[in-house]
Amino acid sequence: MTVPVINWHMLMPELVIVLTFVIVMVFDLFKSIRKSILAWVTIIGSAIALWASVEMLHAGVNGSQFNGMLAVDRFSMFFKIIFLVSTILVSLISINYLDRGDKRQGEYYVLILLATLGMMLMASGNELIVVFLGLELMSLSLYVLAGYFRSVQVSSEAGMKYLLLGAFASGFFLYGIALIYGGAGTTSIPEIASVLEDGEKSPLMLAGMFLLIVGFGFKVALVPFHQWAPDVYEGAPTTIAAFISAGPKAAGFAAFLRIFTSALESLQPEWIVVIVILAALTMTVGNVIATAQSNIKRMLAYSSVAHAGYVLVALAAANKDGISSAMLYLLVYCVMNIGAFAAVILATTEDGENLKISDYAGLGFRKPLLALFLSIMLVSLAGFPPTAGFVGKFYVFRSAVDAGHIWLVVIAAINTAISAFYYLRVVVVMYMQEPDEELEYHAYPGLLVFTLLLATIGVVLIGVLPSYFLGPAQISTQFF
Amino acid sequence: MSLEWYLALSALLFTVGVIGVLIRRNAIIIFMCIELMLNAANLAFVAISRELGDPSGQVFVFFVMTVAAAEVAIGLAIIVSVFKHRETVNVDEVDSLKG
Amino acid sequence: MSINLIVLLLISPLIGFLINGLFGKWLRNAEKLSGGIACFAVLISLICSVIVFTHVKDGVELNQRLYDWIAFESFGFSKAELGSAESPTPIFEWITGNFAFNIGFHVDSLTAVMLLIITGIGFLIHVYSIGYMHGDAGYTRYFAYLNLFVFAMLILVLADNYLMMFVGWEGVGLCSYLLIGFWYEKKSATDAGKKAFIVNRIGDFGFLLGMFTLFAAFGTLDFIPIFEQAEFFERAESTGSNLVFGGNTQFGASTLAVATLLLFVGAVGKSAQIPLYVWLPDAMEGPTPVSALIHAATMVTAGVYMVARSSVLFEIAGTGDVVAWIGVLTAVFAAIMALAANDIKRVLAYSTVSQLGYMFVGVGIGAYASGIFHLMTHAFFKGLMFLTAGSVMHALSNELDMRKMGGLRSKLPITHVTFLVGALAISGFPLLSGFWSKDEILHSAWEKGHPIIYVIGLVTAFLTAFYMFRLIFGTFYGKSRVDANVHPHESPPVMWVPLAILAIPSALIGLALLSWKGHDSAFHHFIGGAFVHHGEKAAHHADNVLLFMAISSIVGIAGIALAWVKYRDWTPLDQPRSAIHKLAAEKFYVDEIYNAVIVQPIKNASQFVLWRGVDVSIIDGIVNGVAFVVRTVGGSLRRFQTGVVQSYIVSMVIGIIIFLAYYLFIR
Amino acid sequence: MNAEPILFIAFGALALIGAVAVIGFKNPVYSAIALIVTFFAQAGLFILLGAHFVAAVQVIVYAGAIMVLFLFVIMLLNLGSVDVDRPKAGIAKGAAVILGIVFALEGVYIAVNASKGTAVARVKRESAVGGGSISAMQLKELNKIQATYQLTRDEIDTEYVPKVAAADKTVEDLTADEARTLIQTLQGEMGKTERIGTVLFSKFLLPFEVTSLILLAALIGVIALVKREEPKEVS
Repeated sequence: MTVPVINWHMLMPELVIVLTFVIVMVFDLFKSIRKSILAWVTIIGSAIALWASVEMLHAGVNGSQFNGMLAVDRFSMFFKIIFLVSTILVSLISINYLDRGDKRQGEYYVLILLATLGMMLMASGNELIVVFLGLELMSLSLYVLAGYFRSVQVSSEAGMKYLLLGAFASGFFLYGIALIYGGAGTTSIPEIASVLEDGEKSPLMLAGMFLLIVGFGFKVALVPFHQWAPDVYEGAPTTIAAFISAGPKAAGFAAFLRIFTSALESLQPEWIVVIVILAALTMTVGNVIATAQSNIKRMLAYSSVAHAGYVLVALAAANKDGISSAMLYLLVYCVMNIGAFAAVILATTEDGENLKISDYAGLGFRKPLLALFLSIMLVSLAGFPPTAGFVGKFYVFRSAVDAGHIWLVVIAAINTAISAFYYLRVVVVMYMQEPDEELEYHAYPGLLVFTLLLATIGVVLIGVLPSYFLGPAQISTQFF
Repeated sequence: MSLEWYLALSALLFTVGVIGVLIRRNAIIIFMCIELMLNAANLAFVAISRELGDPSGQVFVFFVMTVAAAEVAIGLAIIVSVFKHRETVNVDEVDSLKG
Repeated sequence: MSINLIVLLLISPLIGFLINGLFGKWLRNAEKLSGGIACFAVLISLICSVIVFTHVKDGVELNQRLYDWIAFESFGFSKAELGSAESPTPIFEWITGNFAFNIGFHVDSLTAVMLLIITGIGFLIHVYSIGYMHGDAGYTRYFAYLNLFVFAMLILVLADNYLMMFVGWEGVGLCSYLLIGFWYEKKSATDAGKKAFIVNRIGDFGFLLGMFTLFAAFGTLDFIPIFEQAEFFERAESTGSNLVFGGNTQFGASTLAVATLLLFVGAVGKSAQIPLYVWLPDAMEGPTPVSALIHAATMVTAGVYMVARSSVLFEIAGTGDVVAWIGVLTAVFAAIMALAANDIKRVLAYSTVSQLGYMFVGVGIGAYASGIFHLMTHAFFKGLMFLTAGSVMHALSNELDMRKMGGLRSKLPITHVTFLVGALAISGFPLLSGFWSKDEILHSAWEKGHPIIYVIGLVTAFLTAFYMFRLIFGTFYGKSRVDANVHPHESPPVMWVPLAILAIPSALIGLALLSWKGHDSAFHHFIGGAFVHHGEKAAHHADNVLLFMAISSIVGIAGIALAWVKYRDWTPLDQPRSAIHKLAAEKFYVDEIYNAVIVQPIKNASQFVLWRGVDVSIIDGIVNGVAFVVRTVGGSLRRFQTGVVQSYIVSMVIGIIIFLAYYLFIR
Repeated sequence: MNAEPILFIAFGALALIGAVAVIGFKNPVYSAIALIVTFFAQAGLFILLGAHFVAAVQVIVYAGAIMVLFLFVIMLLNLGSVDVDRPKAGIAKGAAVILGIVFALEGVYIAVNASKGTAVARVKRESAVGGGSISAMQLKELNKIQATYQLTRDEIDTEYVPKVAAADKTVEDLTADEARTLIQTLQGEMGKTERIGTVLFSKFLLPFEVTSLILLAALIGVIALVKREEPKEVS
């Protein structure tokens, strides 16, 4: 065991992100530089990292770094693409969302970049402790970002709730790692896999495995570990709510997928039971409570809980098809959910954000473009063709049916029907109801429209050309 | 002393931490209890590490301490900013987000 | 012919739609720009269509899959894994179980003709609209919809499978409703849009069921594999063996009959045939260029196109007769109603329904080339007449009632001449386009052994000439009955130039059908390729050509003459004179009958039986009940979200304890 | 006589008592002090386990830095003097304790079964090999240790082999029993700062770097939360 030889090329995306936040920090020192420049530095840096990830995905990298601590493979590259896309989109919508006079924007963007770096480590981590550290890096940044509007009461509250619950959940996660360490004698994912091949099932191992589910379940908001999500989404700045719902969720699933389908593969009969139960619970509870919401951010929060359930359905399939459809679904979900939140930001008026669903009445005629964007995103979230949401669900359900989880798919289909009810309710309100009071809307901020346009193109493109996106995901699962 | 004893002690310490989180309302004390849980995990790491003759467990403890320190710094800052709004750190009074 | 050409052809109107749809707000101040973009987009498509046409003329066809939308084979399971033990080994190469919903293009001569009609007439109507819609508040919205319509229609005709065709089918329907209800502040417009929507749903449902049947039978929705399998079936039928195709259904002629009839239900809805024609006359609430483009030239002919495209299936199933009979009955029925209508756009609408009936006769009896040719000529002259009607409306401040017109000949000379060309063409005046196409259909009907259809068709032709010239005389001749406040004026060049351009093919395009002594006409020669798989068993009927032509000519001219006698100097009556007239004027009370027979009973039944009995207790209990229960459950589950961190921790801990206990003690 | 059981019970009891005291005291300051006691007791347990470096860090970081921060914030918010934390209602408390007991049972069950089919059990089996000369398994283990701590074979031969056998022997000449003692000796030293340092900067270089980022995130996060200038907010 020598000091590792580092192949810097293979760490390109991470290095670019590190460099970017250093530049942001340096720029932040100069008072003369406009704060929006920081956002653009973030976006450009993330775009370069995205380009590097895409190139590496194309080139088919497959190796590891730091004595096998970091897997540099297609699987991680696909997830890095998801994270970077969400980082770029969130930075874009943040420019208009953050007040021009806000002096703390440097910290805001640095924390977003650090969170992104944490996610990348989670996706690449080939060692439980690296996954844990990546998760903590991501979470710590997000706790602060959730409470970023410190002068707003609910924002601080969201930060505190997220922090207390998150720290509590990481306690369990850490204990789970300890138990697995004891059970397998190692924390390296490939080594665990080989140790487990001939090992009997010890209580230590099973308990450790379940505590990992708890830790990931908290991060991706599975019932019953989901209750932080609605409160945090509602209280946090809307941009951050969008961010939390996209990147970190995908990151949680990235590590979840890698550990459970690779390291704990031989324990599959043990974990699949719990995954199926959690998937059914998560979809149902998320969708049912979402129908009763009147605040659009809360509704999207519960819907995001439900969507985690759909991804879990793919995980329950526990085969390559399942993994690749989960990956595609997360990409789709990231784009459409950030789009939905961006539309919510676009509906801001002089009085602040209008978060009640009833505030959206009549928007179809008053702000047709906004209503159109929001409708596309909601229709995609509900999973109608030819949007991305449909193909995402289609492949997920397909893989679960192939794996024999017919009942789970039936529950998922019923849930999709329930979800259509509350997504379309917003559309109906926008196009078919008269507003109670006239709201003074701002002119459209160009960047928000641009972001929404990007998201719409993404949603339609994936919906129409899914194989271009599913293909890489399928190749990425080859190593499992 | 065999590993079982240490693990049992660690489990008990962890449980005390969980109970503390459940019954105390002062956010700062809840936070201390979470630290207690992390420490219990540390104890398990070191005990297992000795049993396996593998130094990784001890290194993990080092990392966990770093994380704990960072978490405490951020956590206390957030609790202070909540306190500024409400003049309280009682978690059952911080409940405006619900439903 | 490269696929890129097709993609460009297809995508160009979409881009136009996106520009106008997304940036309409900024374009609204630059009206010309918005209209120009839309026209330019269609112009590009038109140029591409012409290139495609020349390629097809040289015998190049294209059937290319652009890409698979949802491909099952890429998903890594094969038929062997899926199929159960008893599923027989498939006999066809197509049927490997690896099917895909794909996006692909099928371009042959039929497609090429449709492309030319859509983009050519579409382009002229776009140009015309610049003048017609000038100053309208929804100017950019209008052009966005129009471009979207062209895009959807192109998808419909370019599709190489039924699913993609259905996408286009629904797309044109959507645009149609949007444009019928374009002036949504007018209640009658939104009502008409709703009516079109509901009636078309019935047809679309049939189409969907037809697709399912085809899929069950053949295991694919792609045209070529389906047609080849069907032909294979036909050849093998004589051996009496039970064939099993990709869809693992025991396949028989009845399956195909059911499938084709269901598809035809879709065509009946879209192409406004009996009994689903009721939406089309009301659809005239939309802007007039829309009526010309969608409700005369293109969309309503989609049903005819679909039947022609599926000709192999209809032939094998032997369901063509149904198509022909529905067509001819619609033709005469609609013509009678056109006799009594006073609203010029309504007359044209009924005339469209009637002419669509002719086309169905053509494709029903197996004279595909004639049917499609009539589709083409009709697109030209009916599009022309709608546009001239728009021009009249434009001149008379949106007056549509011809009882308040008359004597407009001198005020609107260009409009008059172009309208006259169109009317002569549709009336079957010798050597004009309608004469050729209609005569060809009637002649084929006689030749193929449908004398009754021939006679009814002839009667319809007479009626057509009559009501058309009633329209001409009532509008342009006689004394002016125009309101004193209205000062008619000729339309601007941007409107009349397209009219003039359209008038030329309307008059002359029939010559393409000119054939002599057993030689195929140019058109037959060209389009025959599309039906070569099966179909048209050499439709050159050398016998008695001149006799049939003479009969047609006489009938048409007789109709014109009768109109001359009756309406040369027309003084409209307030009340219809005869019972039959009244019946026709009231549209045979079909709307009322539908209302009384279908709508009211359903209403009554729902009121008294369903609502009191079933609805409140059962349907409500299911539909609303489920929604109610879900919301109530959701509402009560919300209570667990107390907002207090510790309650969240409690539920987490309970969850952890239960699952841990499962792992530790139960397993 | 082996002092470990006695010390284990002493430190373990102290840690538990301290932990219970944390949740028992009403005054947050007392709770914090009780937590410090627990941390010290744990440091003692770490020493028992041979983790000297970790024990030192435990005292410095936890008892020193982290707890001071806690106390500082308690003082800052002036929570020490007033009893802001009224006890919860009896039922809630009882339910929490019952949940805790069930959870503790599960935890103890896991601990009791710690050697069932786990890596720990395997290590015990392997080290139980006795008699004969050094086994292949032991050689492999020695090689692994050598690599982990970046020792050379010479260093082992000259420094460690004499401690367990005749001075002129090399690793290959050892008997199985001697080899076992050698391995145990080497493993017993893993808590030394030098050994930990070696592992930290070779095998765990990446996580070590990541901890620096975590601390940076904490630093920036705290700055973002407490920075002076009060900006105008959007919502």
